[in-house]
Amino acid sequence: MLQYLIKRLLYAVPTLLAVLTVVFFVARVLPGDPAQVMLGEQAGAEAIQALRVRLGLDRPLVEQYVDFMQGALSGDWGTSLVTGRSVLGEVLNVIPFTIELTLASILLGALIGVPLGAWSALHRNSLVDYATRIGSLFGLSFPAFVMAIMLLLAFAIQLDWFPVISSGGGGSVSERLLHLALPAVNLGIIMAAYITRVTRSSMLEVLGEDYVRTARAKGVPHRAVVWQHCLRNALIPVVTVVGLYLGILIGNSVLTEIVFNRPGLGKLIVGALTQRDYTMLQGLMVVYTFIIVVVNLLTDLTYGFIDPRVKYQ
Amino acid sequence: MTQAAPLLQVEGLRKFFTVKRGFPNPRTVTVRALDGVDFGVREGEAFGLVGESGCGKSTAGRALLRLIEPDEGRVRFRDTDVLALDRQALRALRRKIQIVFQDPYASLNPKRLVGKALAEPMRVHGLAEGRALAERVRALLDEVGLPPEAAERYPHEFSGGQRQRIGIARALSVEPELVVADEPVSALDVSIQAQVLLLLRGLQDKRGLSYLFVSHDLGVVRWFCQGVAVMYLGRIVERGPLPQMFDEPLHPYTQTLRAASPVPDPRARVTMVRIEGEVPSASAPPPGCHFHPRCPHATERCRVEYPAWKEMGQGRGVACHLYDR
Amino acid sequence: MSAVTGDMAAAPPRANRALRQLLAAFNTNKTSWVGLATFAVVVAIAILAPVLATHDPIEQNILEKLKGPSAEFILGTDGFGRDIWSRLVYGARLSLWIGGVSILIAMVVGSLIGMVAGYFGGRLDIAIMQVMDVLLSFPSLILGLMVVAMMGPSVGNLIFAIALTAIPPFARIARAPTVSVKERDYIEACRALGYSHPRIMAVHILPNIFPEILVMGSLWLATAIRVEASLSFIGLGVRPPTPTWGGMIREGFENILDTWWLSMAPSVAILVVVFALNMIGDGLRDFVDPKLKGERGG
Amino acid sequence: MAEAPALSVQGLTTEFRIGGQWHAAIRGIDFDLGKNETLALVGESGCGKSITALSIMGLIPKAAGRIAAGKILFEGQDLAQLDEEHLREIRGDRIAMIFQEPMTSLNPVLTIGFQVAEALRYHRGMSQAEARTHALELLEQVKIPSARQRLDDYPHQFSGGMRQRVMIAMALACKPQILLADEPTTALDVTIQAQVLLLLAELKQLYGMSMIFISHNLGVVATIADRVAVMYAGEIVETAAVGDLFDRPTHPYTEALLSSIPRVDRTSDTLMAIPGQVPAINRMPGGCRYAPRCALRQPVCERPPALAPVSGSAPTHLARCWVRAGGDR
Repeated sequence: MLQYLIKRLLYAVPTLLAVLTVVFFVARVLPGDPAQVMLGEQAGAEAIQALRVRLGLDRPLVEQYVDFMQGALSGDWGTSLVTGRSVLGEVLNVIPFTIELTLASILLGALIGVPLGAWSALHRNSLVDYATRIGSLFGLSFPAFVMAIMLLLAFAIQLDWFPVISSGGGGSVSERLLHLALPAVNLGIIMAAYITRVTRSSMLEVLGEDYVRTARAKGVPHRAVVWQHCLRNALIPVVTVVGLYLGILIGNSVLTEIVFNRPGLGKLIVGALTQRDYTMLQGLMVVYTFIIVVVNLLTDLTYGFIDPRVKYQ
Repeated sequence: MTQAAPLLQVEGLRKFFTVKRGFPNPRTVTVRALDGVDFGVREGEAFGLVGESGCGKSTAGRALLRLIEPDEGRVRFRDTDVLALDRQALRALRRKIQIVFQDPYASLNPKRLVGKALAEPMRVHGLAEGRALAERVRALLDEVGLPPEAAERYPHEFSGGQRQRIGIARALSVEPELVVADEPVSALDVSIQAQVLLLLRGLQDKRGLSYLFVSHDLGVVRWFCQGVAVMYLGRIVERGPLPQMFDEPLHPYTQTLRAASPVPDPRARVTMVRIEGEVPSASAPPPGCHFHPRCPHATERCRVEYPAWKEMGQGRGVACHLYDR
Repeated sequence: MSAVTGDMAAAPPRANRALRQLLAAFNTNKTSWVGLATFAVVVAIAILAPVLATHDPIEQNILEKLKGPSAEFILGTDGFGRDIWSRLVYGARLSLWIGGVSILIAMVVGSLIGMVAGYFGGRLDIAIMQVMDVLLSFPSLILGLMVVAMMGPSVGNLIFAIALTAIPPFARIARAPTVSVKERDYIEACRALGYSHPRIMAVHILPNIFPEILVMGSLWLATAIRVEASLSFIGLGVRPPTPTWGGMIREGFENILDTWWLSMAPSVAILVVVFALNMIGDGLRDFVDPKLKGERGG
Repeated sequence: MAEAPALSVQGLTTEFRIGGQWHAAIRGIDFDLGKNETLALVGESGCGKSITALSIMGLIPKAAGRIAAGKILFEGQDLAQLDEEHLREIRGDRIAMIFQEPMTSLNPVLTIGFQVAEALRYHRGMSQAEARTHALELLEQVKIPSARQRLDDYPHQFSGGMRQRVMIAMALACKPQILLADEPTTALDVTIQAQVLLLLAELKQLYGMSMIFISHNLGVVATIADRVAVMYAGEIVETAAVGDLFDRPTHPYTEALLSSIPRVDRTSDTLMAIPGQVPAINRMPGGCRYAPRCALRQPVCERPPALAPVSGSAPTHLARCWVRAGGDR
């Protein structure tokens, strides 16, 4: 297991470099001039040129690339064009909120989705199965901000159970949880919808496998067949899907943070976009890159934990 | 021997597959699928290639068609050096050598009407057009024992045996001289297997076809083929005419295969033999003679030295130290 | 249970052509009919927007602002006195146009990339799929945000951004079956019969992987519409005053304590369209995915 | 038979639902399995041999299939009438089964040791440690090399032949009276097949089990069976002691089957093919099911024949044929 862990860690390095490279090139090679976009259409040529120099956009591409990679990897992401504060500092300020939100929603999604999906598969074609399938399909049809607005209207504004502006909460744990609740439920429901569907279909597939028949032929009780023989196998594709949907989750967390006015990377990025804070944007891209690499690493490690075949490849 | 020059002559055919495994320190694993294989198919002959899974017999069939590019060796088809052909010439050659596959469910495009699947090769090679083409499709179907309506149906509407007939018809559409038959009856039930074997035998007589017949079933090979080579871990260990080779096998591996092949006769069960070990991986064949760990006659020499090929007369040959003079 | 299917496989149905197969696909899952019907209505509304709209969707009329539903304003008016119903139907046009075009581009480009990578394999395959995986792991909304931020918000740029985020999944979905179809004997038979690579890909591989691509298309069209709405909601979509569903929701949300109901009509609209597309895709997927076949017997 | 049979199947009919209608996959299956006897069920794919075994085990998928008639008598109980809980207590304890595909029949995420020990824990109430010790003995008994080290390995680390040995160890864990072996060697190479057949024969002797051996391969059947039942289109068409059956195949199907096998031990120019194919489950002929493919077909074959004694052979030799065995009730 340790060897596998080290192997995966080493494997993450080239991935990180690759993603950073893609980020850089998407940012620089795309048609359109960031300086132009930042200053707006009426800006004069001199002003644009000045900004280009300030951002280093006038230098050769290779030089910019080397600079970008060095900065990205050393944590020197420059200072915000708007606030003048260090980008890294700003990021570190809000990142706990984003991590807290993401983890809470994955947890919620898994806690609802896995049992519901498995149960639905075991009672295939029953009324409940049908309801679960339609319900989960409906759940994942929600754009995150639409559901967020509805939750906000219902539970914060009408019923007044939760704060309308979830600043993230103060010191106490209960306060923090109160602020976390609605945003986490919002993302958790969507996550649960995805997980329910994958769990259901992979469970159905597993239930038809030869080894399940073997287990029954051995006289293993139904409950043990489901829990020991099926669920672990069924979770393998679930991990893949959770890994893939983390991308969607991260996107959705941006929308959620906006609607609930909650501090986090999403609010930071939208702020940077509206104020055209170029260095902040670039720093945030690097942050997202790191997050993605870490998430992929965690997904791989989870595989190693669930599926014995992975370690030996 | 003073018989006609072989239709197909294969010499020293070699194909190693390399696979890289492991991340920080990738190991290169070399699978020796074909490790210097020699055999020939005479005009009008059915030549068998037998062995257990992973012995390289299917790779051999594909390598001589260059569906898999071999690393080394020579393949002569009549006067053509197959491995030296350029793309264009290879396309022309593939009209002469065709292949029939094992799995009748995987060998036909599920989205293509049978008639279209049969017409396509003739159209691509410019053999027929329009009405003549339709007529030839009909004739092909008839030749393999299917009604003309079959052309208007999809593969999934046919049983395994019928699909195998369609696969044979497709191979015949370009009028080949040699057909590589890769386990053509292994996936079929016995009664259907006999139907297809009889069809292939009939085509051999009628069209003067030659076959390279790849199979794991010694009984089928004995019935269908006139000559056979036995493969073990990428090499031929024994070669000769049938039925002599199965009646008096020389190589201990051929003897083992022969003894392990079940015979539908309860009186034969006394020969239920004890066979040592499993087939080793082709990526790490044992040193010396590959068969020595399972061989009842293995000596010290077998453990270090791969036995040279020895001609034993009457067209037979074997690679085994037991027959050193 | 292989023994069972072996017994049943013996009954061959009569010949069925592509249309019949598609009908059969819809019939295996009744919800896909509901989805298809709903989506058709939305498309019709979008096409007929100039006829259905009762007012100019852009012209402001402060005197009539924030009116409730009435005979004149079916869904009421917004903060600038514009008719919500008219803005909604024109918004449908934009949503479907941006989503449809971008997914069409992604479908063609992505499938081509995936098919070529899968068919030829080797280093080319590894290189292409590495790039696709990197793009795929990047959150599509963030990627979209970034592209639009760099290039500026316009219909063309939005289409480009959304297509870019959708290419990797199509490449992936096209590659996987290509690789497995390629291994099948009939492709080897094609090579043995001397067919050219483009012919094999176009005639023998594409028809076999197309259903999966089509299913993916319907699901990703749903995603594209959602992403477009999200970008508009954030303020990076097509600039106001052009009506977009995301933008309309934003207008309601900005004054959520007073005019929250402005968000409702466009929210429901998005939900209906996305849900309908997901229903179509879901039903078709069950049909296409052979692993789940037979699941709905009787 | 003087001694009571280990298992008695009487009139077993199992149906499957196709397009909303129930069709019999096997119909009126009758046989007794003697103590220490190996009975081979042989036939081509779709003849119902596996369905018969799954019916005995109570493993017919409930959504699509059901036992419609007949009795499966075992130790004075009718297995066809037992509920799932009681069946479960018998399965893997007194009746065990091994399957065709060793590659897919073992759970990939559980260790070999766990899977072999499992039956012991549920049926014998052994602790983890006890069951593990027993599992080790079992693995040694099926001759898995260095079994102790391999106890914690996963199925993918074993070859096909070794996995089938593991399957056998699992099935034998509780010393069952009856072993159902469904094509246990079909997926294996011939040399490995010979090893597994030998192992099964030895273990059967050692444990004093009865065995139902399902195969399509008459060569394998000749090697291992004491008695043979030939199945065609869901029915037993001929049954006899192994010697009688191969000496004097009576049903035209058995006869044709035997002469359609190319033999490795002798040269014969004739190879007989059976024309046509097995009828689909929902299009069975009303009379003799083999009649449409049969060279000896007579008008009487329009009516269904019964299993009847073959004159001039042992009294246990029965065939379902109007022409060859009278076939009247």
